Amino acid sequence: MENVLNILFCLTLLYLGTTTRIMAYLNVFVTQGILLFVILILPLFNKFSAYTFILPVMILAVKAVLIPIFIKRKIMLELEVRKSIESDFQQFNFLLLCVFTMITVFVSANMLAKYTLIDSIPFAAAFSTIIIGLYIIIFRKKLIVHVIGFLVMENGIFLLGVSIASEMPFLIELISLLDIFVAVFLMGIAINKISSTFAVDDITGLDELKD
Amino acid sequence: MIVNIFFIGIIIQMAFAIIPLFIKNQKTCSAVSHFGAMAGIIISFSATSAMLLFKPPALVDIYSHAYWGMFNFRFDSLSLFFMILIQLLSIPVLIYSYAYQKPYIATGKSIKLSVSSFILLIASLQLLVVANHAVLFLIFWELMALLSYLNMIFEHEKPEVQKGSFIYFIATHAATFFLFAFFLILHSVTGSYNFSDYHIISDGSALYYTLFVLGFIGFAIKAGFMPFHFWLPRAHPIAPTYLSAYLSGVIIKLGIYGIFRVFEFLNPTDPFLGWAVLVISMFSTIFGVWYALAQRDIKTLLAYSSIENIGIIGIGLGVGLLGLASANQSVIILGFGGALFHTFNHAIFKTQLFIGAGIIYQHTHTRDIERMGGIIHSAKWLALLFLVGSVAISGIPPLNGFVSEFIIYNSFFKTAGNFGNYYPFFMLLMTVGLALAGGLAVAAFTKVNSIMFLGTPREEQKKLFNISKAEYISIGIPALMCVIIGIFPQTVISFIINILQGMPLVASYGRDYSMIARIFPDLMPLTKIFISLFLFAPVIYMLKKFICHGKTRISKAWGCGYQHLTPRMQYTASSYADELNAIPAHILLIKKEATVIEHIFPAKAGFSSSTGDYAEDKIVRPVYERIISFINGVNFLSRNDVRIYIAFILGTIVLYLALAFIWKY
Amino acid sequence: MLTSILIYIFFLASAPLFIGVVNKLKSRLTGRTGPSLFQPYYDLRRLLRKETIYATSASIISRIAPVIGFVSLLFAGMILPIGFYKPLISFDGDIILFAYLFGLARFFQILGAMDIGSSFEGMGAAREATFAVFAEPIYFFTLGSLAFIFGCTSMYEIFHSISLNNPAFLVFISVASISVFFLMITETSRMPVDDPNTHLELTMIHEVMILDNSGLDLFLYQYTSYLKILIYATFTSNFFNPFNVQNHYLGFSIYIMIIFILIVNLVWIETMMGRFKLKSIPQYLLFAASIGILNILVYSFFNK
Amino acid sequence: MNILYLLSGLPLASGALFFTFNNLKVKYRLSIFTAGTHLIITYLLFAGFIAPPQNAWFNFDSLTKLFLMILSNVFFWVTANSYKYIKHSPIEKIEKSRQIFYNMTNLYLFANTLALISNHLGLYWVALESTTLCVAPLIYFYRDKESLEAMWKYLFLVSVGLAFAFIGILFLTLSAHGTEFMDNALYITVLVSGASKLNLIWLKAGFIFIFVGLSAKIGIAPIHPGEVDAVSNSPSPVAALISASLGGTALMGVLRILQILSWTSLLQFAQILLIIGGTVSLAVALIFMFRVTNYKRMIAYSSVEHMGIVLIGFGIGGIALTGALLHLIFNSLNKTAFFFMAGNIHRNYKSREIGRIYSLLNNLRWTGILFLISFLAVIAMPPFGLFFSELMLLQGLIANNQFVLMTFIIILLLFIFIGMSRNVFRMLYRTTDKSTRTFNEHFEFSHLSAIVLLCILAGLGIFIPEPLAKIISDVTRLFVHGI
Repeated sequence: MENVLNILFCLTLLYLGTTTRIMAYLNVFVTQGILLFVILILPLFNKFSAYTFILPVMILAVKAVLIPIFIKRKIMLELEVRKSIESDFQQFNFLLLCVFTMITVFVSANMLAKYTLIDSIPFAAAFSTIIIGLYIIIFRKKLIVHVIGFLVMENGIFLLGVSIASEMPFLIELISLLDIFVAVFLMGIAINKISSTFAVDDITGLDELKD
Repeated sequence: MIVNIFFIGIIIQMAFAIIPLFIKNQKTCSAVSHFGAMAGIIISFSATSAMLLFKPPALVDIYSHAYWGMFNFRFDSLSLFFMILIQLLSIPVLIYSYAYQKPYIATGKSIKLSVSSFILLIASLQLLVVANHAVLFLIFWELMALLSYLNMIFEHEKPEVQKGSFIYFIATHAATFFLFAFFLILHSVTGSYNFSDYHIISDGSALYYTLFVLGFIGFAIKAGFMPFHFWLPRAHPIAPTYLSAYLSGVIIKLGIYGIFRVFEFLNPTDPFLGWAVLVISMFSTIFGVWYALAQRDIKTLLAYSSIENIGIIGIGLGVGLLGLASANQSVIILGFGGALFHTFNHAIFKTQLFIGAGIIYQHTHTRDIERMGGIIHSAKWLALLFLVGSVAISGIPPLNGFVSEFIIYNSFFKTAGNFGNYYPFFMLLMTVGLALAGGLAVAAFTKVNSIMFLGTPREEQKKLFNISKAEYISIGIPALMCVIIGIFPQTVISFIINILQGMPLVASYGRDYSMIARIFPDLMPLTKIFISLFLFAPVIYMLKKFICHGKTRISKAWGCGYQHLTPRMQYTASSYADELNAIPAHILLIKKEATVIEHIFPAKAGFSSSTGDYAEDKIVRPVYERIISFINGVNFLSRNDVRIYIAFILGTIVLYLALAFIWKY
Repeated sequence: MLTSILIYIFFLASAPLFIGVVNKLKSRLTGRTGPSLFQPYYDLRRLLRKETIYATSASIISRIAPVIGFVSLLFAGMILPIGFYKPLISFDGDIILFAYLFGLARFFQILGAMDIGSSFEGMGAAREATFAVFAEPIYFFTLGSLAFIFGCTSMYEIFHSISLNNPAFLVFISVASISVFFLMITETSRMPVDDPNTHLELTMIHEVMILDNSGLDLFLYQYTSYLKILIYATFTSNFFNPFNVQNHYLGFSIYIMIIFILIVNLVWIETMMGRFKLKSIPQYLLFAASIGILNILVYSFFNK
Repeated sequence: MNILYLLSGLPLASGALFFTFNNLKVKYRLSIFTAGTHLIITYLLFAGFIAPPQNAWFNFDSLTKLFLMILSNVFFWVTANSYKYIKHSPIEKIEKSRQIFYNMTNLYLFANTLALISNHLGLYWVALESTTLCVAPLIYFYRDKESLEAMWKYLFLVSVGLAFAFIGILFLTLSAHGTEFMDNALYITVLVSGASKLNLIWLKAGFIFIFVGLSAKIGIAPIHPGEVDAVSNSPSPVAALISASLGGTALMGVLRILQILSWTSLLQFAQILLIIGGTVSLAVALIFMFRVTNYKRMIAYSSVEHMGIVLIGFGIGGIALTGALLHLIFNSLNKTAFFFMAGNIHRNYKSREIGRIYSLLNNLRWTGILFLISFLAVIAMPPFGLFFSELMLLQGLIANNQFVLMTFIIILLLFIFIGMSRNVFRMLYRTTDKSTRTFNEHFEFSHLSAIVLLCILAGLGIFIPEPLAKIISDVTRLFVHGI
């Protein structure tokens, strides 16, 4: 069951590879949030307790509700960003790159699974999520897209944490979640400031600091 | 007990370096600090000389550092020698620096930094030569560089000052890195930081020669051996003159001190090393003085002549090494003794010459000797005192310069006589080389004296010469020393024999005073001859005065029929030196620009010539610029895009993972 | 000792005579009667009577320079063995002192010349300094090589350890004496290096340096130059000097003889040869020096 | 436990309290009080006068004490000097950021202390991330283009880096799989004690991820730019905080992992990575020393260089490790003084361009001389401490027969020195014809504190006091043993 969800996760990634619209990115992000929620919920069915519910709920709240709304309202609407992600890299090649990366990750995950005790599919899914999040940051120009890429990456990390059955006390997880939230919040404010001071919403404005 | 007195003296000096900073009035501040420091130096000097007489407790522990072990000082004879040198010369230099600061105070320039750092410099030098702990030594070594740099930027508004002090700073820092390597390797070999534990016996291993090269180069940069001298002619002209006097008189001598230490640690017994040192030194001697001859900036000229004299000292060192190589006592003693003696003498007359140059600079506001002339008419005694120094530095009797060169010549003869086979031939070449250098030195210093002092002023002087008492004292003391040592060298010789007795290099070959004394040539005849010279010449002079009394007349100089001789028509320094400089012109990098006079009614014509420095212009600078241009060529990092940085994270991780993958544990 | 002093006084007294003889012979060779042998003495006496004129730009230097030059040469002369007699000054390393006393004289003569500030003296002084730079190596190549070979650094001992048991010496000493002869010509600024009685200031070396001196100063300068040439002649003569002659009188007469031979050589050269170009003089000196190198090489290989 | 409350609670409380009112002066006084208390307690802990509390979540071993001391000292001096800098900042009309300044610094102190004393890697990570969040508004203090860009880059880069560090932590837990302590595998003490049982593959991976991820915050090449931008565009107190204390805090994470690795056979591998990172940082610092046109960036690159030296020291081990620890302390002292002086220059000349600064030594006597002296300290001139620590580093290199590496490092150091001194001397001496502005500077508190810091620096170099020596030997004992 979990594996199915993980595969779904990977599919969302491939969708990220194909689409060129920010709204789509946002939606994908929401989907991923929900997926995470489900993945976290699943093992709790047999041993149910309200205490352990907090974290999944929080994730759902933050990743699927708060942040998307924040981004939509605060950024998309306030400064009407053009709807397309500006890439300086052929979409097709990007997709190829993603696929290639996923393949490598899966293969190497299998190899690792031989030596160490990890279940490869969640691991691979999580890791490819992380890397593709990085790709989004590296190959896109819009700042808001960078933020989404960062969030995708964070999703990947959460997935990783789940997949390797982390013993991370959930208190820590909560605070880290908050941390990320605040970080994203700050980033959003920064983007606002940038687009108001530089009159652009992509990376081109930020080349003052150089030696 | 004596040691305590010494340290009290040092503390007094430091106190007078720091305390006057809180005096508001600069005049009193400078006076207090200078004379207080002088008092401190006199105290420590008396302590030092007392130690020289009754051999003191060798080691003085300060405190035990958590990581470097016991910091301690050792008063062995070599350090006492250089200590005496430092203290003896600090007195006139301090007097002069007091006189030097006066006009600047009048202009309201703040002099506190340079005064206090200069006095601290003197104090730290005295501690440097007794430091027995490698780290302590390095500390004071760097302090020396640092404090002299702080003095050098006294007139930091001038671009050439910025340039020269920069080169000095770089060179001295590079030298320090050599010494880092040297001492750390020594430590890893011997497992100790104390100089007294360093007794490497020469094995043919590469490490041994590495050590020798590291130590020698590290100290040779400071001493100014060619081709490591490039900082010297840049730093001296721009430093305030009291500092250039101190640099040339004392600080570069500490390079010699270091080289002595290197020999002491490594006990080199390979004649090849001796020959190498001899070749480098001879090279420095001849080309140092030849460069000096080519200069027209008085302080640069003196700087190059320092290189020459360092070369002469190095020749003595090389001969001593040859002696060590074949365990021949007399050669060792003559070589090292000659080196020490010339170190002493050069310190004296170079200080004097620099002070003289400084006095002239302050009155004429130029260092270019082509613009001077006829100074003897306005400042007779200054000219004569400067003349004494020039005669001494040219190694001409009856002054001290001659005596030390005399001993070095003797060391050649002794070497040739004791070793036979191919030695006489090479020693003859050495002798001839030294004679050549002597001739060139005569040419250079006749040039300096005649162009600066004699004839008539080439440009009207801006202000009259009114030389203060302090200035006369500061230049007079060394002049007097030159004459006295020249006539009675035995005093210094016995002092040096005392030093040699204590040096481990020599001591292993017998520490008997009279035996060592017998090795030195008998200098009594020289004393007699010089005394009679000094008596006889005035008699003749008086006789002449008496005979031509009333039969003298003043008249115009013979212009070969031309009636209107102007000062500009006088012979220039460049043309004086031209015939000699033409010989190694491509090494001196002499450039001449002239506009040829053509028609009957010629246009305005002009001529200009300049000299470079081979080591700097052809070796150091190109390499430096090559490296800098390489550094500036690397620009794959200077992309200012956050995405690139993130790509860097990914790339680094992948790289490390690959490394981890191939890593076998 | 006393004899040495007397000899030295005689030596000093006869210094002008040397030039007198040279000039006489020279004029004879060119078919003139020429001045009397004692003409130099008359010149000196004339100079004594003349008044001394100083240039306006002259300072104390040009007043003391002639004295110092004279005194230093006086002492330099004392080092020389004359004939077979022990010189007044003789100690280990006096050959170095000898060379450097000349240096002292030169130093002050140059200063005295530059003191006037006229460019003629300047030229002369510059040339003097230039040639002196090459003169000293020649001296050390010749006498120094001898010193290295015999292992003694006192002129008297050196010249008295010369013996003909080793035929290498013949080659050696004759060659050495040749380069010393060159040295003499240069140092005393005779033809072909310098022409003492030319009348163009631009081409002179020694004469132009004393252009502005007169009276007593000129007297001292002239006498110093006479002394100088005689000292060099004696120095050269010493190379051939005793050949193991143990008798003073014989030695002394040999000395006179050699001096006379030298004079003849000098005269012959001065009449036969033209003056060198100033530019070419350094090469000429280097040649003389290289003879010295050749010398020591020959010897050291001969010893092997 | 009360120490904990004082150490972490007081800054948190004051930081929170400051949001309630808007009186800068009062905030300043209160912050000084907080910082002072923090300093005193830290010192008492450091000198061993009071025993640290025992708690599974917190760890008061010698390493923590050392870093806590550094942090607390820097913070105290920064706070004490901050008022003048933010009151008379070169850019006006930034009342808002003035108001939040002390809130943020106190929260920063809280987060940083937490990060240092935490015994749980997750807690450490959280605290570190929150230091980033506290610092970000401080970087944006001047509210102009540059600071905005700097803040963005710092925030983004460091967040990504920390994300990687998080992955590394996860790998550590993974490496503890199958061991009896797998349920509480994130407690450093647990990991250290059970290090030999860990899975080496994941341990290695974990170290790589944590090292690279934290490099962004330490300022290790090639991921240094975020830190450099942040340091160079923030007001001097903040710059001092970031480059003198925050880098160390991030470094401590790496050291913790190194401590774990030192029980395994991976130590050598880790050390090689450290040496590579350090040397690359030196090279990068060298390249940029010749290129910078902005003196604050220059100082930032110099801290990149010094962090590189520290890493090399840890990589070499032995005496070099001691040298590295000392270097860390000395560097923090030195950089604080240096940034104060830079701040004075910025305030007087209203420019951060090296080209715009002329005849500093004449115009601002005190600042100029102290700037010169702290520069001399930075390039490791005696009697200042860095000289000794670099000497220790070189000695360690020679002790390990790393002659080639030593030569390379010496050349790099020499040319860094050349490049840096070129810029500094230009600022100090160069005179311009159009220097019409008149400066009149009096002796300020910042000069006094710079003098004090430099005196401590020199004193510590020449004479190492007993507690410090003890702590440092304890720290070195944490790392040397291994297999």
